[in-house]
Amino acid sequence: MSTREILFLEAIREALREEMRRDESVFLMGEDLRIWGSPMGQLQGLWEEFGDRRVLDTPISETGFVGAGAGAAVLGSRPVVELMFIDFFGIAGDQIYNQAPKLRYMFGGRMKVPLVIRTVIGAGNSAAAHHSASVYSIIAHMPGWKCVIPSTPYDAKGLLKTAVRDDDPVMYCEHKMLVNTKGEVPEEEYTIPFGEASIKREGADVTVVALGWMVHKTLKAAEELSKEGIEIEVVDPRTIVPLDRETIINSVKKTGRLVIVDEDHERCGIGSEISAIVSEEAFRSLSAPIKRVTTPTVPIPFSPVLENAVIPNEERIVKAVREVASFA
Amino acid sequence: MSTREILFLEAIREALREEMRRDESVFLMGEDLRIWGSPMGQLQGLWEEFGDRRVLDTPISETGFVGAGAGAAVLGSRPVVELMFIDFFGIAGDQIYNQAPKLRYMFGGRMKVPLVIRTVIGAGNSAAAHHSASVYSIIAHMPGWKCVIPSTPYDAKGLLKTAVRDDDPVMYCEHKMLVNTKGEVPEEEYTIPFGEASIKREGADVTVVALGWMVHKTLKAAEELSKEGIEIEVVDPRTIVPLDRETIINSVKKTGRLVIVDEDHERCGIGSEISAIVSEEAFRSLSAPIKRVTTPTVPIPFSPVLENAVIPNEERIVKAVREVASFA
Amino acid sequence: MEITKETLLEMYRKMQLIRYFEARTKELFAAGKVPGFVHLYSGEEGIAVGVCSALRQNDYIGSTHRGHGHCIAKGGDVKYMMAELYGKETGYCKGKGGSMHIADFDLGILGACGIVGGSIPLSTGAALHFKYNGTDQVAVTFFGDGATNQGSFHESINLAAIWDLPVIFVCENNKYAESTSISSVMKVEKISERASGYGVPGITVDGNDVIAVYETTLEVVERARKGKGPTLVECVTCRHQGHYEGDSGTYRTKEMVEECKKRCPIKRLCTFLQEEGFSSKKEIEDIDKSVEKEVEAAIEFAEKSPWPKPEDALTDVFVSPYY
Amino acid sequence: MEITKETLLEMYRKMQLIRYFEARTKELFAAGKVPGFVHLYSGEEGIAVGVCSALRQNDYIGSTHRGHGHCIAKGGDVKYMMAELYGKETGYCKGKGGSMHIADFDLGILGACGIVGGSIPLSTGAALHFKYNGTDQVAVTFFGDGATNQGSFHESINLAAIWDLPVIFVCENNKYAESTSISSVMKVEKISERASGYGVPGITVDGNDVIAVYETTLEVVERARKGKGPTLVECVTCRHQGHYEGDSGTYRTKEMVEECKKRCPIKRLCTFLQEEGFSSKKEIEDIDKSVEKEVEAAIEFAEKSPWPKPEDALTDVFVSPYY
Ligand SMILES: Cc1ncc(C[n+]2csc(CCOP(=O)(O)OP(=O)(O)O)c2C)c(N)n1
Ligand SMILES: Cc1ncc(C[n+]2csc(CCOP(=O)(O)OP(=O)(O)O)c2C)c(N)n1
Ligand SMILES: [Mg+2]
Ligand SMILES: [Mg+2]
Repeated sequence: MSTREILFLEAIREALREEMRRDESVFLMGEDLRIWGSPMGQLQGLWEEFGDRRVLDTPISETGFVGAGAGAAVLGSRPVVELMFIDFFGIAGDQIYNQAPKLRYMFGGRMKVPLVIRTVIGAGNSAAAHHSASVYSIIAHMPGWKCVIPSTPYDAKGLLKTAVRDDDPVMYCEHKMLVNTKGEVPEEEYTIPFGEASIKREGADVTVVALGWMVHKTLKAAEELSKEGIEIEVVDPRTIVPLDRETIINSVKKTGRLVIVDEDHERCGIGSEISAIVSEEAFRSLSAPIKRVTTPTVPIPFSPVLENAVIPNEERIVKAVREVASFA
Repeated sequence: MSTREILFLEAIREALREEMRRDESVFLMGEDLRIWGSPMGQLQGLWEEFGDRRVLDTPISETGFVGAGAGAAVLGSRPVVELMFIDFFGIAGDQIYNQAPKLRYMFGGRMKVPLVIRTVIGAGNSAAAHHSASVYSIIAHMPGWKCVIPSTPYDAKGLLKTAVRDDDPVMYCEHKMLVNTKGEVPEEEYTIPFGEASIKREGADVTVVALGWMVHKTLKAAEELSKEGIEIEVVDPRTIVPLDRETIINSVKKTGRLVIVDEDHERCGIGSEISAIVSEEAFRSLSAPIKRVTTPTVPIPFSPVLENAVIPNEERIVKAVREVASFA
Repeated sequence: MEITKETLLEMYRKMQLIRYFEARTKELFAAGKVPGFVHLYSGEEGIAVGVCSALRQNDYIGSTHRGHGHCIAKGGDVKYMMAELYGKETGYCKGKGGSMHIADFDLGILGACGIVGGSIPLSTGAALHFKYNGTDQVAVTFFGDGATNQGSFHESINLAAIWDLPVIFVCENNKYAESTSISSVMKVEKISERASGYGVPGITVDGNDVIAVYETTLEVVERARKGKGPTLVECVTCRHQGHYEGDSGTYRTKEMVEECKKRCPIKRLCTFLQEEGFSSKKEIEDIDKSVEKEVEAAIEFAEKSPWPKPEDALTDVFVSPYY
Repeated sequence: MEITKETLLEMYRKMQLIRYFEARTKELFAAGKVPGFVHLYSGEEGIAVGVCSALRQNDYIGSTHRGHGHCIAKGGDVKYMMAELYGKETGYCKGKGGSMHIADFDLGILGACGIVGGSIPLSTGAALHFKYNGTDQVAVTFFGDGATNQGSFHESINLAAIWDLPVIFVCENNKYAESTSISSVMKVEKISERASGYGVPGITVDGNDVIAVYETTLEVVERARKGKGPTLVECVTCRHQGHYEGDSGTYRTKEMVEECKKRCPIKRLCTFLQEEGFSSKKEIEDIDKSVEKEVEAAIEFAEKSPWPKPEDALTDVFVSPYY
């Protein structure tokens, strides 16, 4: 396979372009998609190629257009709807909680809802309390959503193509600090199945499960830890629903120790869930307490100093791993 | 203290009546509060006593009136707003997620938001996928909410009075299967502080943390288990934010075993959170895996047969406790 | 527009089918056979039947918590409906939905909805799908007077307006939302006045006059099929009983309910049919009997149907297996 | 209504203060001193200043993502504002809020808001509080043209209407929501037309004419204080730069932006002041200088202020301690 380096946002754009060329029923809908190509430029060029019919600019009516996306999906369209930031989920809250993901179940499996919502997550640029959240754990708590959190351009492209082809509602989360990072992506077409974790680094001492931006912070921490003689295994679940329990548990069986690094708030977060699963299913393998390195359950503050204080960083990761590694 | 038996819903009504008499700034707002006294009759008689000014009937505009409640609270009122079912949180999603609970923080502590939302939770009467949820874990995941889940008329009254006096946003959850149950309540005034669990039964073998309706199911299971020689300690946290970690951990230190019984969905639920906390903080004390008995992450089905299959029941509680108790 | 005898009799039959279905449902609820929340459509039949008679089978409707009437009017089979109300495996939704969640895709029934205003965006999306694919299908979204105070109504009708979507917004104005009188929650006289804020035509029609509803719908549907966009149609009506089973209904006087029953859309059509010589008393009685039979057979079907299997509670969350 | 020289000059001063504050903020953002998202108010000063000049100090305003102008117009101190934009401890919100979240309770500034339409219900609630307590205070909620397509607008104005709440809905119609032209997202000509759907008066005024805005506001505020309920006031305006710092603004031609700048509310008042003999060039230049000085002092204050302490990130979640 020939590869080249492209930006994360180019990977997203490529995935959508390929899927839109392949399948007429795929269309894009959201705010400022045409001229802006969405605020961070992920979609630039798609309007030019696919025109007004397949790239819809909406009013600021998230309930209206998320619901319309679900309705169109039920009829057989494959809308990819942009929710500008995951912080806005509440604006379309009922469509996101009670409608899109429950329709199939409530109606006894009589319909499917192949809706993708693309949204931006994450802190890191002082966007403050209304534009910095990573509350995908709320989505994961709602029955009926699949949820994707890619950490590299390669994963971003392969998983987005899978999302578009999936017959269930998918929440696809793009981290704002990753959108302009680069990575290798094959020239050839590929998809990545949901529910398969990716081991971003192998190691025998401590398993660290990390998501999105946190994968990169963890990989940096790994270098530092390696110098101290601690080799961590970095497991990136890539999708939190479905979650690849097996890979996580197998890694913990090997290392006996687990740290979870997650940017979402700690309380009732996916970090808690992974901890609970592992302590249920791999209790005998654990030789130390499971540690979570997460964002405390506070609104994301604006000032860089404060934002830095709440979002997990290398220092906190290193500290947690050390504690777990030295627990006896 | 002289006590008498009253209904859970009478306890709620008494709490509100006392607080409204005590403090002019307390008022009620929601759908169908006046003539119906809210759908299950919790508020009957209050309109008659306090009149139109202090009991407001709203249009079906949850975003509007929840937000208005928050706005009035910021100015110094103490609104007690009814969200008819917690399933409706998404209709007012942005006000519930981004506004009411974040205002104080975003504005650097310059304001307080003494808002109470009363809502109904729980399955048990075939109300189906839009009227049966217990998604308080989503509320707990949102920074800024306190969250109360009373299981008895005594707790309901004392905690509601505390909620009304509290200076922070409080989500107060009334379980539909408990609203018409009876219990002892003192004649005299009392309040119950947030963050203090109540031990509903003492036992040395297994700690069972249970919430709301599940407390009662667990107490029934306890009788059966007791016959088998397993004595469980039933810990009812009563508030999930703040959570009384200490009581839970102390109990686990004593028993070495933990089962969590929660009606909310399993994935990223408060059950996961309690599990994660205990495995972080009481790892050495655990002599068995922590088990969760929860509702799977599916919409609540209508048919009694199916509803029964997903909501935790005595049988599942007994089974989980047995497994944990016999783990060696 | 000429309305045929056949159409008129079919409208009568459907209205009676709804009325009788609801009457029996009321009894079955009281008898503990039908669990959950039940909102009856009795008294409002003129709307569902008038509207749906103007639609094609491949047009779609979105419905509400008070959805039995919509479902029957669009051709829903009372057998599968009743089985669903019982929570049986043979129900439209295999017992997963119940009264507030019934759909039949093959008949263009997008589904009822327990959330007030919750299905309006979904129906609007169906219309978007039609426009996207260049078909001439239309979608109808039914909702109550109370629902027009929801943001979802506002956002959806505006979306439909700017994109000229083929969707008809049918407001069933029965003057109450639960115990709440419309006059206490909005200041406009007519809900159709809200249309102008979106640049959409608004029409008010007597919802108890099934022929008027039918003719109005034909017109606005025609307009929508031609790509000329949505219309807000307010149908004024009233309900014959409480908001849901269990509601004592004290917010309306007995006189109000009686006056309401006098305006019954079924009686009205029945009189019209006979006075205008469309049909004989006998023909009408035959329909009434056939309708009773159909509902009784549906009840028997529901009674005899098996319960779902507990393990089915975990299917249908996803198309792919449950996680 | 007679408008005094003092009022006029104060309006001029506030508009200039906003303009200069924004000009410097633009530079400081480009220089990396001000992080986050920054939406400038330049060009729209006539609205905030016209409206707030008609208010008392104990009246309240709710604001938007484009909130600097509202804050200054209501009397906000540019020192604490600039420190907040820097993320310093001395800022209005101790650095927790930033550009999109500034409030000053003592001055009746309920706070900016990063969510389009998000603060409309909150301001409506402030008005509810005033009515509940029988005061004659009023609340003003500012929002953009784009925000009127949010459900929160619809629900709030209806609530205010039925309860006759003392709240003024001020729509700042700058014809764009980010890159989206208003004509593509609503079919009505004037946003004020939406008022009739709620039984509320709707007025359209030239937002670049600060005197017209002021006089209109005086009237509708008077109405609100008397318990006669809300008004929707649409102020037509335009912005001098992109949606936010970083927006290339390609959706508007150069000519459009130039034409917009010609309609500058500050120039307009300045000309009026001199032509009508209210003030001399000198007086005006003095104001300009004082304004520059004030902003430069604010920048110095911000520069010299300390950063917040990392551990403060966990305070202010609750009144009671953090859990
Ligand atoms: C968002 C939401 N709020 C409240 C309810 C509770 N509720 C169920 S039906 C109803 C009244 C609906 O009134 P209307 O829209 O006029 O329909 P009608 O019942 O009169 O047919 C209410 C408030 C709900 N189901 N959903
Ligand atoms: C609910 C919501 N949707 C989208 C956004 C992103 N956004 C920020 S400002 C804006 C445009 C707002 O337009 P308008 O209301 O006209 O105000 P203006 O910026 O023109 O002053 C958008 C879409 C947001 N902040 N909140
Ligand atoms: Mg109604
Ligand atoms: Mg605008």
